[in-house]
Amino acid sequence: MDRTVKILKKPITSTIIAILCGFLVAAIVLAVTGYNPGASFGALFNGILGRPKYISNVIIKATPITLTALSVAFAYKVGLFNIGSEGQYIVGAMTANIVGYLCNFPPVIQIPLVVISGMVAGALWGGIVGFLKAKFGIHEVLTSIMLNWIALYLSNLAVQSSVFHQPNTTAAYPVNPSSYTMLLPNWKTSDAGIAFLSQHKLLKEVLLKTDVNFGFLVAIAAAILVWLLLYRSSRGYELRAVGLNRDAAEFAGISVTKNIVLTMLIAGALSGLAASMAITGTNPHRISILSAFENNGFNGLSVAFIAGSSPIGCIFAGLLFGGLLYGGQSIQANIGAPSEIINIMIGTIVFFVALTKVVPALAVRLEKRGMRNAK
Amino acid sequence: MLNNISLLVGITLMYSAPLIFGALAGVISERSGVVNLGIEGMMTVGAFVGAAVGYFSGNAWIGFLAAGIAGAAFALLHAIAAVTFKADQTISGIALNLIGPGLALFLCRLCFSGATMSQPVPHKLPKILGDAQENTVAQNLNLDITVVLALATMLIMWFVLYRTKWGLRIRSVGEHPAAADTLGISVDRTRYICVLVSGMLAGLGGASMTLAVIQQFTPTAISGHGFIALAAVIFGKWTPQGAYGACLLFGFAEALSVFLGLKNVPIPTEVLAMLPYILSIVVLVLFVGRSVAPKADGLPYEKGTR
Amino acid sequence: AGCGGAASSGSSAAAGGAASAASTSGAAGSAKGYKIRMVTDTGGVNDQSFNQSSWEGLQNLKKEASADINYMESKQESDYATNLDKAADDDAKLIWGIGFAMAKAISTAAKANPDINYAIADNGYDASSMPKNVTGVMFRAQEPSFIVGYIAGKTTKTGKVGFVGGINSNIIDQFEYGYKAGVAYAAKELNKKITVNAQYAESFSDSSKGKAIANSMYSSGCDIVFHAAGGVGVGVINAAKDSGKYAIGVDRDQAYLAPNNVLTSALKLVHSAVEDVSKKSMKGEAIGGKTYTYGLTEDAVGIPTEHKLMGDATYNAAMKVESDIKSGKIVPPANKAEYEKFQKTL
Amino acid sequence: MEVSSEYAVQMRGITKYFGTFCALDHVDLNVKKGTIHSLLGENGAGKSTLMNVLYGLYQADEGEIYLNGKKADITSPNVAISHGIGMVHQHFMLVDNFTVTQNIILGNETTSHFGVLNMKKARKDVKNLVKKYGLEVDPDAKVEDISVGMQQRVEILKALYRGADLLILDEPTAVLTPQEIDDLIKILHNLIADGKTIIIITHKLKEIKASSSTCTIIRRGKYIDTVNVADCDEEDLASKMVGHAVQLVVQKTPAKPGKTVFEIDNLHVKDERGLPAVNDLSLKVHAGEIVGLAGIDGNGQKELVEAITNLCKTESGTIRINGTEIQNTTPYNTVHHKVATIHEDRQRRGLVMDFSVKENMVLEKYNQEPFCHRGLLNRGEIASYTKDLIKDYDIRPADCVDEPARGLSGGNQQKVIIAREVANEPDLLIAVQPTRGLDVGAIEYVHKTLIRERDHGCAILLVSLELDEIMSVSDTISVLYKGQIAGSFKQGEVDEKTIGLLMAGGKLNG
Ligand SMILES: Nc1ncnc2c1ncn2[C@@H]1O[C@H](COP(=O)(O)OP(=O)(O)OP(=O)(O)O)[C@@H](O)[C@H]1O
Ligand SMILES: Nc1ncnc2c1ncn2[C@@H]1O[C@H](COP(=O)(O)OP(=O)(O)OP(=O)(O)O)[C@@H](O)[C@H]1O
Ligand SMILES: [Mg+2]
Ligand SMILES: [Mg+2]
Repeated sequence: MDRTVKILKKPITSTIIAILCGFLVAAIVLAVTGYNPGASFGALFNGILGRPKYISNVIIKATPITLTALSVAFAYKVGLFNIGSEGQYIVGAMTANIVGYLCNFPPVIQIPLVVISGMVAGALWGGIVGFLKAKFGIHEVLTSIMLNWIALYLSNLAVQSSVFHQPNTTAAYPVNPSSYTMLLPNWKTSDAGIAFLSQHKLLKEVLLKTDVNFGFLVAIAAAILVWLLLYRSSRGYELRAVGLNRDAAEFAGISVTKNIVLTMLIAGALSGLAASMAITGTNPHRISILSAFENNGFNGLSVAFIAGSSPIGCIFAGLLFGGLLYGGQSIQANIGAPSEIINIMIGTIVFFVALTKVVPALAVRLEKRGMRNAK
Repeated sequence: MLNNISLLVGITLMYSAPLIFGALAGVISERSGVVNLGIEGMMTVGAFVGAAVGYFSGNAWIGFLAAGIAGAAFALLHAIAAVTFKADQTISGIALNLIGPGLALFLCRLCFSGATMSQPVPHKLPKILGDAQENTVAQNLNLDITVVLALATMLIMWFVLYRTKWGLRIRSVGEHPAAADTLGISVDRTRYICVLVSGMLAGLGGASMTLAVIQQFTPTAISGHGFIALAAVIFGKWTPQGAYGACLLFGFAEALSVFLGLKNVPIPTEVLAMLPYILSIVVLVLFVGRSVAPKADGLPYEKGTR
Repeated sequence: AGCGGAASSGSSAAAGGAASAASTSGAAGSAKGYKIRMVTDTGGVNDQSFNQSSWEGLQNLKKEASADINYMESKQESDYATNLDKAADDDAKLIWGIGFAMAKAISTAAKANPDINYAIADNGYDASSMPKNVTGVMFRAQEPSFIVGYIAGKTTKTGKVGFVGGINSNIIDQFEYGYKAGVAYAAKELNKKITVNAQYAESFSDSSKGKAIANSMYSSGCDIVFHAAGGVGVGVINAAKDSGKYAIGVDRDQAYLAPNNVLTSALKLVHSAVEDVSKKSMKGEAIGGKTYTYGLTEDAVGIPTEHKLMGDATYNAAMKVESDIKSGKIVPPANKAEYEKFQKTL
Repeated sequence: MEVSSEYAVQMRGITKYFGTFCALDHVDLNVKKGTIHSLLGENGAGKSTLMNVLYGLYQADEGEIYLNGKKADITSPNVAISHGIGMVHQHFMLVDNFTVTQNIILGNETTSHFGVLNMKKARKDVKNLVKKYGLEVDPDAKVEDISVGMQQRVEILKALYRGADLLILDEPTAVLTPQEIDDLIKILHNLIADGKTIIIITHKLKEIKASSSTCTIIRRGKYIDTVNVADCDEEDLASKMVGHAVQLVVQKTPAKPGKTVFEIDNLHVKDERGLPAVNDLSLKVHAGEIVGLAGIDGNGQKELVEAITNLCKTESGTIRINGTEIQNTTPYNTVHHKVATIHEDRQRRGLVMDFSVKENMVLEKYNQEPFCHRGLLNRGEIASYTKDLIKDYDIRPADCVDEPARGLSGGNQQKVIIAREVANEPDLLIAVQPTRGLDVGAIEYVHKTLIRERDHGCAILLVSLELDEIMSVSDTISVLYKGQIAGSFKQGEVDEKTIGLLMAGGKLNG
């Protein structure tokens, strides 16, 4: 009994239970709409885990949303709701693309340059939100929503500009190959590489068929850094103090305005990093005209909340979400269930995550009953 | 001149009507202390149901009504999560935004033999001056009835919130639920009702898109309106009249950008498209400033915690 | 009679079933279950535009030739490569990529899978860079646009017509400049001045904006507005309906949206081209390394025959223009440069 | 005891769990009709919980309630209200941005028709009530704009408006000035005369003596005793409550003032509305001295403290710490000139409620060695530092190092703040209302700590609305009136009456 209670009280337990409930309800939805849930989930898991390259693709898919989720989670822990991650991602991608196209240094310089430029752009975009909040008290959600759209049009403006527009496409020129952050980007397509790889099937599949890149490692590193920053550093202490009780923090001599701006700068930089890693790490290494949001930031929002805004949790939630997005297409391909069903399924899972608080409450009730029986 | 002014007014009102319903949906929910991030999803459901029922019944009014009911029914999910289960309202709203459009498209396929776009309704909601007008100014001002309904809804909501006992109770629940609770006001019931009304209004907003602005449901009929509505709620400081004004401002900025586009001003269209969003921020910084949410907004109410 | 009808339709279904069963062992056996996969661009399969139309083409193919079809939706550009790869894993014989945004991804995939045929809608490649197993499918959308432009020019009473674009691109250019040229051609013929007001919505989805732009055009004296703007166009047509003016539809016959206001439509029948190319592939024709261009002569673009709003005279004149295009007497421009050249020839 | 209609309330064997914690363990309470009955107990003893059960906010896990001799099943505040029970909660239950009238009528509104509010009638009703019970308030003022004393009246009016016969007051005097307390007690006697019954919770033994006829004492969730107040003195009550003898008189040696640490000259500060709040104020605090600032709430205390802590700007004048001017800089500057402040609003300014006790303990030195090394927190160091302070200051529960501050009782939260501020080894310690809401045991502890720090050479500025506290703890007593020092005295040179006179704006003769 005690053990059950203890396990139930852990946040991870409730998240897992929520996800299972999400799947259960999704199964019902599938069944009601005439699709075999077993086969659907089979297709889903096969689409995620069926082949090494699928796993690789899931990880690649998870990379940007893990990073944007970190951005959202970080801001949330500091008391800000970063719904502007989408826009920060867009300007980050735009800037990384432009810098990666205009500059062409050796990779040791080029890669950091491109990645950092994306981060700086994202940071600036987030910083505007932070500044307006700190200086004028303007709600971050409002400015973020506006800035998302401004970012979208700004990015389109850049793509359409005569300097960056690649003729006969809807895209900008891609970044120079020296910016690539894939694993062995040149070698794997060289003759020697292909010759070597053809003898190693697994390696070949993963390396050649997918854009295996360093992005996810960067995401993991970022998650650890964010965790360290938040919970182990004095700066993070300050940030959290401001987030949790602005008045007390101010009274204790901590600058509120500075920390709000800083929070949004960091959050923006994380979203920008997500974009940089996508631009440098995956095809087509460029931005193109956006006719709608690509949801890199909005998905990050879902991921962050599935993770309960825990930085380390974002890694796993990112993988889960990436898996659902990528593997979900297999449900459509194999079972024929339209993509709407998959969106409903993902939405259902997220919805149940919202209900996670019920589990520890249940645990307390169990505990109470146990205690009174013992008495 | 008169032509231009009437054009700007007409476009402003046309553009803002669905947003106003969405924003009022946000106001009523958040005033009772439930953050509603799911307006977008609720609007999409309303947009579909409005168009579908309008098509099958042949009567746009029935469709409009049905959209309100459907929006409320969908909002019930949010209410259950936010009120009964004390869930994180933000995630619950996000979930609705994922489920809503999925559900609408899926139902659309079921009702319209696999298409994700409904058939056009035979008759749209009426216009205030009836059929097309010869006179350009009159035509520009021949507004959708939804424009009038949006105004009326705002006025009614204002009246209810500030002049009736229910309004007093709703506001108290959003500001200090424990206080309301000690006075025998059921926090949960109040919030349930407000969230359902919120869903209903969002549904009507969606339907005013698909039954007045256009005449059918399309997968992109609602694309971002819910979020702009959310911004308008904050912009308008959580008051019906403020949110209404914010939507008008936004609609006006859109009208202005269209107008400038028509006059061939030498500004890239991308920049013109940004105009409404930039203008909103500028107006906010210059004239509106700090807005403070209802104190208990977003906080689940649990008896005995403080 | 009712009973008989039901019975006969029942028996015809049975017959159909028998026919298809028989064909399994026959020559058409290679066609039955011929695997075709389609990868959409980021618009998704419900884009009310070429993705949707292409998918309809494949669905026809399934009905007519029992092809094994399926689609994969791309949500972002980075999905193209992985979706194409999944399609290849599915042992598809023919893989469609829809939209010229996918050009690069298709050619990369084609190089990696030389045994699979690829086809791309709305894109052709330079002969030099064209992989052997890729087929390009292009449309001369400027041709129907020219015709509808001509019709607009002939029909306008105010001497002012409008064009609403979604987001600027080469494909939308075909519509815009084809249309403008058509208007200019009509103006020349009528010997009057007709201005074209063109505006872009910077969106393919914001119907309100489409309506707002169209309203402003009507209010400024335009009486006909042509759109090439997806969901934005729905707003354009509604503006026409509300103000009793004319709109011109695009891609498919959009008259059903507003029978009294949609003057005509510039058809771009992506589905028929997709069906056509797929059929060729099923039959085993060597389609690789070629670019098929679909225009009036291939019956893949055009205007609907219904013409009650413009009257016979205009329609017949338009048909004359159509045959002039077919015969090469008129070459509608597909972009700004060609349009400027075209103007000089008038 | 028999169930009898002689009693307005009889609660029997009330047991209440919070989670697994037993807050009330078979507690009895019998309140005679037409009397004032007080409830006494340490912080966290369960007084509020018991009353919340009576008011229907909590459901007891065991036990019964009888009202006027009849069993009552109080499942919600609505039921309680219908039984004529009214409650004034410890933490005010007022909607800040509503007017007084709106707060009073909420839930029981006067409407004309169709639910439309009839504010005219409501206002009249409220005015009548105000007149009847002498509870002077402005019906149209917004609650956030009126003093806590006024808010207290609004709370009582709320209960009376609903026709309460039994009035529960949970620590009504914690935030009141002495004058307001006197007024309140008068009002309570008026109410009794009007046939009402009152249960009052207070930590101030003097008030119990002044108001109540009987007193029930509970300790750690258990019923201890019910006594006749007339038969007990304050010491008896205190020792019953704590379980051992308590020192009620502050013991201290005369001060040995050193150099001037803190000096204010001709300070002018405006309040939020731009009206002068601190008016040409000058003040000195020496090392090793406690200066008590007496005054009625609203005479510039808030603005003075905000100016010193740099939360607001001054108009003119100087504030010097050890000779350095600090006015119009940043809060950081104040803190780092070795000024420690115990703020009156502990939950808003004093603590980050969702931080653990440990994290709260280093709120001002998280970035100093040894708690922080190269930008990283040294958590072990912080934890052991906190554990020491928890032990030194007897913060309960003793294992709360990693618990969020929110989970502590108000008294223990206050101890955390005091421990932190004192441990900063300040040159100047500003203590604003440091014992508000604390029980006698805790108050004794706070006072001892202040005196100990004084003896260590700290300069202390004590700002309090409690004249008793000022009189017994301070070495120098200054009276604040309308933003000015109306008079300064050494301890023992002046009596309570004189101070009271100055506080009320009176002038000394000669
Ligand atoms: N909502 C709650 N959740 C958990 N525990 C609670 C809650 N409210 C009270 N308690 C517990 O019940 C005990 C009694 O609390 P209560 O508020 O009744 O004390 P009190 O006697 O009113 O103290 P004080 O004098 O500080 O007001 C506390 O020590 C606390 O541990
Ligand atoms: N959210 C909570 N979770 C657990 N316990 C709580 C919670 N809120 C309050 N408590 C408990 O309630 C008890 C009483 O808290 P309360 O705030 O009433 O203290 P207090 O001394 O009365 O404060 P004050 O007198 O300053 O108002 C505390 O002991 C605390 O343990
Ligand atoms: Mg209490
Ligand atoms: Mg207390």
